[in-house]
Amino acid sequence: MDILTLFVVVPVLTVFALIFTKDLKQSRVVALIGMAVQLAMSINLVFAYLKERAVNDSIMLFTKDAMWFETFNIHYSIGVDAISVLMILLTSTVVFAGIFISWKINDLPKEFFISLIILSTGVFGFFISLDMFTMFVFYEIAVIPMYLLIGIWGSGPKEDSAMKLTLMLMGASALLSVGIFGIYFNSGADGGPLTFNILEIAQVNIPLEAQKLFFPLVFVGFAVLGALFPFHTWSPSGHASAPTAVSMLHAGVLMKLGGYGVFRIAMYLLPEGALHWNDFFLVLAAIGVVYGGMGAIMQKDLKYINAYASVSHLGLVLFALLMINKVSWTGAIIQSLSHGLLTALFFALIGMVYGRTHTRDIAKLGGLMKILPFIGAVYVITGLAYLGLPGFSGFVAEMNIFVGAFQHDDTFRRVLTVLVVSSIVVTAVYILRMIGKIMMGPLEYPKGVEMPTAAWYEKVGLAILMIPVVMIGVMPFGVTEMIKESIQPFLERLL
Amino acid sequence: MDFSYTVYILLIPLALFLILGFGSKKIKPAISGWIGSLGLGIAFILSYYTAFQYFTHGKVNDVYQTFVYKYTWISFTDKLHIDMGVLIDPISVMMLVVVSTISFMVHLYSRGYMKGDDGYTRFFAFLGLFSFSMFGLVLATNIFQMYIFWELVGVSSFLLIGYYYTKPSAVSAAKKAFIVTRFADLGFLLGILLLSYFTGTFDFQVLNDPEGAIITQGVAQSFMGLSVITWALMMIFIGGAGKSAMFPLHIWLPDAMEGPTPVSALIHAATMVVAGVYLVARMFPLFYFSDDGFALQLVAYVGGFSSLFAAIIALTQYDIKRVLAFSTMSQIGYMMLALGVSKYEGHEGLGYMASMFHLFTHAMFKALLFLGAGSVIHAIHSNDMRDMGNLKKYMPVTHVVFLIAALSISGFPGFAGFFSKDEILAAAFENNMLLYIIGVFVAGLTAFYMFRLYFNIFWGKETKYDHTPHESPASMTIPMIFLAFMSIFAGYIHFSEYISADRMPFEAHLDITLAIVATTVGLIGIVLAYIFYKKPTNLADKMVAAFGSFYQWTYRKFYIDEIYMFVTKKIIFARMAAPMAWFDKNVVDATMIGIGNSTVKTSEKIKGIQSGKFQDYAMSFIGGAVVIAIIVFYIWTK
Amino acid sequence: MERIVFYILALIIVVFAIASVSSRKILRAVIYLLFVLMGISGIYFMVDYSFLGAIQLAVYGGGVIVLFIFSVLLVHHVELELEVTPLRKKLIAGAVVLTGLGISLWAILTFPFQQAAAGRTIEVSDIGHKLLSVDAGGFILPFEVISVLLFAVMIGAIVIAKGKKLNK
Amino acid sequence: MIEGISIYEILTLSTVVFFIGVYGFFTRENLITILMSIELILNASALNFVVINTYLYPDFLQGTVFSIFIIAMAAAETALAIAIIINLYKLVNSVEVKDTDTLKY
Repeated sequence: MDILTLFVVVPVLTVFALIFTKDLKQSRVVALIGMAVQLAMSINLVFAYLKERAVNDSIMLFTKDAMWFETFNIHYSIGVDAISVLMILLTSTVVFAGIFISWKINDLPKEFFISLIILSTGVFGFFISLDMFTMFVFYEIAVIPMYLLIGIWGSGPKEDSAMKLTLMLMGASALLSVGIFGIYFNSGADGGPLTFNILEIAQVNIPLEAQKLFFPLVFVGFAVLGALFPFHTWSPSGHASAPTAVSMLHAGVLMKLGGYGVFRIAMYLLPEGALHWNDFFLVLAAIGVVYGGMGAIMQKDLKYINAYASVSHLGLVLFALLMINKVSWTGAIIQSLSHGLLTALFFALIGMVYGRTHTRDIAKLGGLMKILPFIGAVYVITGLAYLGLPGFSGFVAEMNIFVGAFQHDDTFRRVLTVLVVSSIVVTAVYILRMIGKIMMGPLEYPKGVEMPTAAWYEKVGLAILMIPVVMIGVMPFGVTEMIKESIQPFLERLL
Repeated sequence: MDFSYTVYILLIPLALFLILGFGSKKIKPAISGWIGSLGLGIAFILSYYTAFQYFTHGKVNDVYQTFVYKYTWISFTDKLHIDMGVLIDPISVMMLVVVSTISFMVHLYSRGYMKGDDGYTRFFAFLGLFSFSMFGLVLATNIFQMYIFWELVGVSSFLLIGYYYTKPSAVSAAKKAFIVTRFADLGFLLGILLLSYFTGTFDFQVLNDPEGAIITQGVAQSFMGLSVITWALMMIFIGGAGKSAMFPLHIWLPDAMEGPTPVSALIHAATMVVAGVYLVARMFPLFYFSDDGFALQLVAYVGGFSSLFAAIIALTQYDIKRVLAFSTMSQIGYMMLALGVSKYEGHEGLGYMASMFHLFTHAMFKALLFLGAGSVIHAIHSNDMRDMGNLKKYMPVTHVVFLIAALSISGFPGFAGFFSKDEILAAAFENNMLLYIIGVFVAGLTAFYMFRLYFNIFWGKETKYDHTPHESPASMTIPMIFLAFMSIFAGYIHFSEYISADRMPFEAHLDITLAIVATTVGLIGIVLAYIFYKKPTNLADKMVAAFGSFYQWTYRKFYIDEIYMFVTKKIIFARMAAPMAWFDKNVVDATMIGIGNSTVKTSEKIKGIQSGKFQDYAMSFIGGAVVIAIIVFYIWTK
Repeated sequence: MERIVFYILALIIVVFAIASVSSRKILRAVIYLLFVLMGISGIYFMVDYSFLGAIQLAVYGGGVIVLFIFSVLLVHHVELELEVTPLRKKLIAGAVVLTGLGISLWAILTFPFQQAAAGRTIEVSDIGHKLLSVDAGGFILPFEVISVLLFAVMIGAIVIAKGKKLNK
Repeated sequence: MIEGISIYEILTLSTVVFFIGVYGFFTRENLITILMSIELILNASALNFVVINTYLYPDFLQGTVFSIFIIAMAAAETALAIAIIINLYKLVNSVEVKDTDTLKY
């Protein structure tokens, strides 16, 4: 078994093992073991990647190819570059932390962990695929368990939110599949066979008209998942209703599939289309950044605040990707990682607060730092990291994006950049408003609830997420160098 | 010379922060106070050692050299990269001395002041974080590193202002401070982006090299008649103005007094708030040479206006910390003014030297004033000067040191403030008469409000106290005594030998004429305050009545806060954010839901077609067949 | 002469067909249907297919119609009036049917049929030979299939109709 | 062959009967009457077989034979259908289409 396929096999085996578990205790241990293996493999993959990269300078490493469906030339084709490696690491970190956060899930624990792990299987598969069709299949695997996870284990108007989320993502998938088939049927433009393989298609000159036609489809198809304005509305309600671990995984990882797909498929395979549509989507992304922030200011539900904040921060990812230069792309990738970790942290913390107080209304909470010192401290740190404090990953990401975006000469991009930079103030406003209300000020929480301080598993879960945030923030050089090397071939297509 | 050990000045407070922060539950308060003070003591000694080394051996050919130790932290492009490191030159060494002195004194003082507080260890951890960030800011080798530490300083300020986090006013003050400075930092960041794009570097040495390409050749692009660099500098100055509480970004500073008093002394009097001055001084050559110092003019006028504005407000405030806060703002305006009127070479760079000189002396006496005020507050648990009176009887040490500081800030001859203020006025006199007059007037006002404060606290009629006020413990008085010593003798340092715009020592003389003018004005202020407030009289009330609505305006700080509240609450929140939220809910989301609902409705409508009646099916079938037949025949016969 | 007879027959067929599908009294409808079937058998006789005409009369007139009548009598009161079909449905059905009729007639009337000369009269024996012929073009297999089918139907009809009475 | 009558007229007649049957099939609400409409349709088609056989291919017998089969089938079908109808009547006490909607959405 090669090093990458294991990333799909291990979760599947974990799921099989979970089927035979009896109660919460057993299932969480099994899930934990499975995901611990996964995390260990991810860390190992980083080192293996670095080692291999030193001697091998092809775009993708550890490639493997097996015919899957001959008629349409669909392959199980896998391989990774630095970006996928980092995304895989992010995913396994978040899933691993998510299991700690769901330590006490009492409702159908076995089924919960099974769905969660199936979802993560899809994500892992997505990140290792080099074949658009396989990628799409994994994408769907990742999206569908979400419906069950929200619909069954959620809170509030869960069925509604689950339906909205699933339908909007399915709608996006429909666009996406049209786009992918569009690329597929144009992949023979230079006389070769039709293919789904990304690397092969990149060698083909797809006709300009086809590029112009299919780019928006593929872009929007992926960007809906990345909460592009105005297709972001599934995210607030979906996150608000989802159980904690699912919010973490969804905002932390699943939404990253959007940016990743845009980067890997839309912009790489349809470069001229990307340039043609660049201005339009750039404006949408920039609006999304400010708009998400403004939306977050007015929210009263903690999860809604975070969801709108995600709209803002992921808008930044798309914005950076559309800025098309090395620095901003590096920023986009780091922002994906950083936002993944930070938003997972936030959702975990909100889940802890909610689990104790049974409310997420900021008007009903106040001064919790006094009785929940650990959670309060981590909350404040996370908030500060979220608003781009140096020393945490968010700063590195944002500065890369801003400096990169500013490298363009034209006024249009400059103005948009200024607009987007101004979001740092907006972010500060809503983050401080939230922290100031719920963690500081006079103590206030619903009567009659127990407020135990953080349990060990909660602390571990938070620590797992916090460590990489600080690592990227303090020592960004390793990560940025890794990413820069890998985006070079992708960037060259667009210049 | 090797100054690479200065990096430890940076790392010790960081280590303190980490140790105390992670161990805040486990380390006993008494120990954490000692750990903090000890650490800062080492940094203090190292800083003085550095200063000694640098100013004795740092010259080559009579020019102070710059020493840089750095490594690349993030590289954006080949040219643009953020370095982390330390830069040793006269002003950074001077700032090291200032920051380490004040920080060390505040650490010592806090051991007494914070005794018995819940978050004692947390407090020292935050102080460590602040000291680390401030040292980092001072030692920054490039503008981006400065920005990074600039942000960290802002955050430590946020954490320390909000130290009493259960107090709503403290929380909102902390938020206000952070958001206002963040807004200013937005300007700073945009300035950095602009500057770095056109010059291709972040590095201070490259940017500031007076013989370098950036200054001699400039940048081709211009916007509205000014070169892009000037625009960038003005944006950067917005950042500086935000941190240094210049008008109109000063609104956070008075509120920031909600923090514990040692914090106000450290952050909001001596160190962080002068970061803006330091920033302009750091980039002085660029400010001076681009567009003939247009940006620098702006600095001068903003500084002059702020100093006047704040001095007027300070006259009417009753909260002793707020008086000191406005005084700080006024004095920083002074420093800005001095920088703004300065020129570059030799004696013409007097303003630059004066500004740094004043920064130095001001740090000492203003910190002392705050610590003194803290001592008073500690004794009687109130900030309001109307609750105080005749405290000289109970707190002799505090009284004396406070008097020294007040004399110093008022420019009484022989005290430190006298010398530095005189240099500023001399520099202004040579270059800009208007600013000189403002400066002199502000000097008078300063003397007046300082002694108003002094007489109200230590003289006047005795108020009834709940319990007899007592002198603060030695842990608090010793740092004050040290600072009092500095407040007197710091003025005798020959600053011009060490710090000058072009790095070459020059001779600065006391201008007797100007000194007499300034002193006279200062004395008038003191005498007036003496008449008004020494004994309880109704003169002050008469003055208030005479000024009428102007007094009200002043007392309400010219309603700047209200304007800000109006803009944020009524315009940004109510007119922008709320409609956006509404739009999101009722337009964007409603569209998406509408698509879903209309699908459901359509299917409700058309599900009757699938009626389950075979007759209907047959009818559709035949109907369809007929239609197809028509089409086929139509095509066929065509 | 024959033309007139044909037109009369045609008129009977069409009129009673319409009456049969629109009458509100079910027994009458069955009787109208009988007239239609008899008219069609008349046409068989006119084209000299006497055997077929006879079968038509025997099977339809004698068998099927009787079956209908029995079933009607079993499940209805004789005087029961059928429910009125909604006018809308009638109109739609009428429109579909008329369009279909129009297009079919147009197709038939414009198609140039090659009318052959008058052939020989078909004897019953011919039909018998053909039905039981095992040569090429013989119909022995369908014939047997039909007979099996009829047998099966007979059994099936008995089984189903016998059934179990559920509503006591 | 009928003197003076062309194939067109007979085909017209059968077509008309066919569509009357179709109309009845569409509009009738009673199972028995629907069955009767089907009889009309079947008869019309049987007539077509015969007529085309006679007018166009008088030397062959296929049309006739098919007509016989159609009649046989029709009889069988009627018998079976009526059996079902009667059974249904026992079950739901009605032979109206509207009452037999258990499988409708």
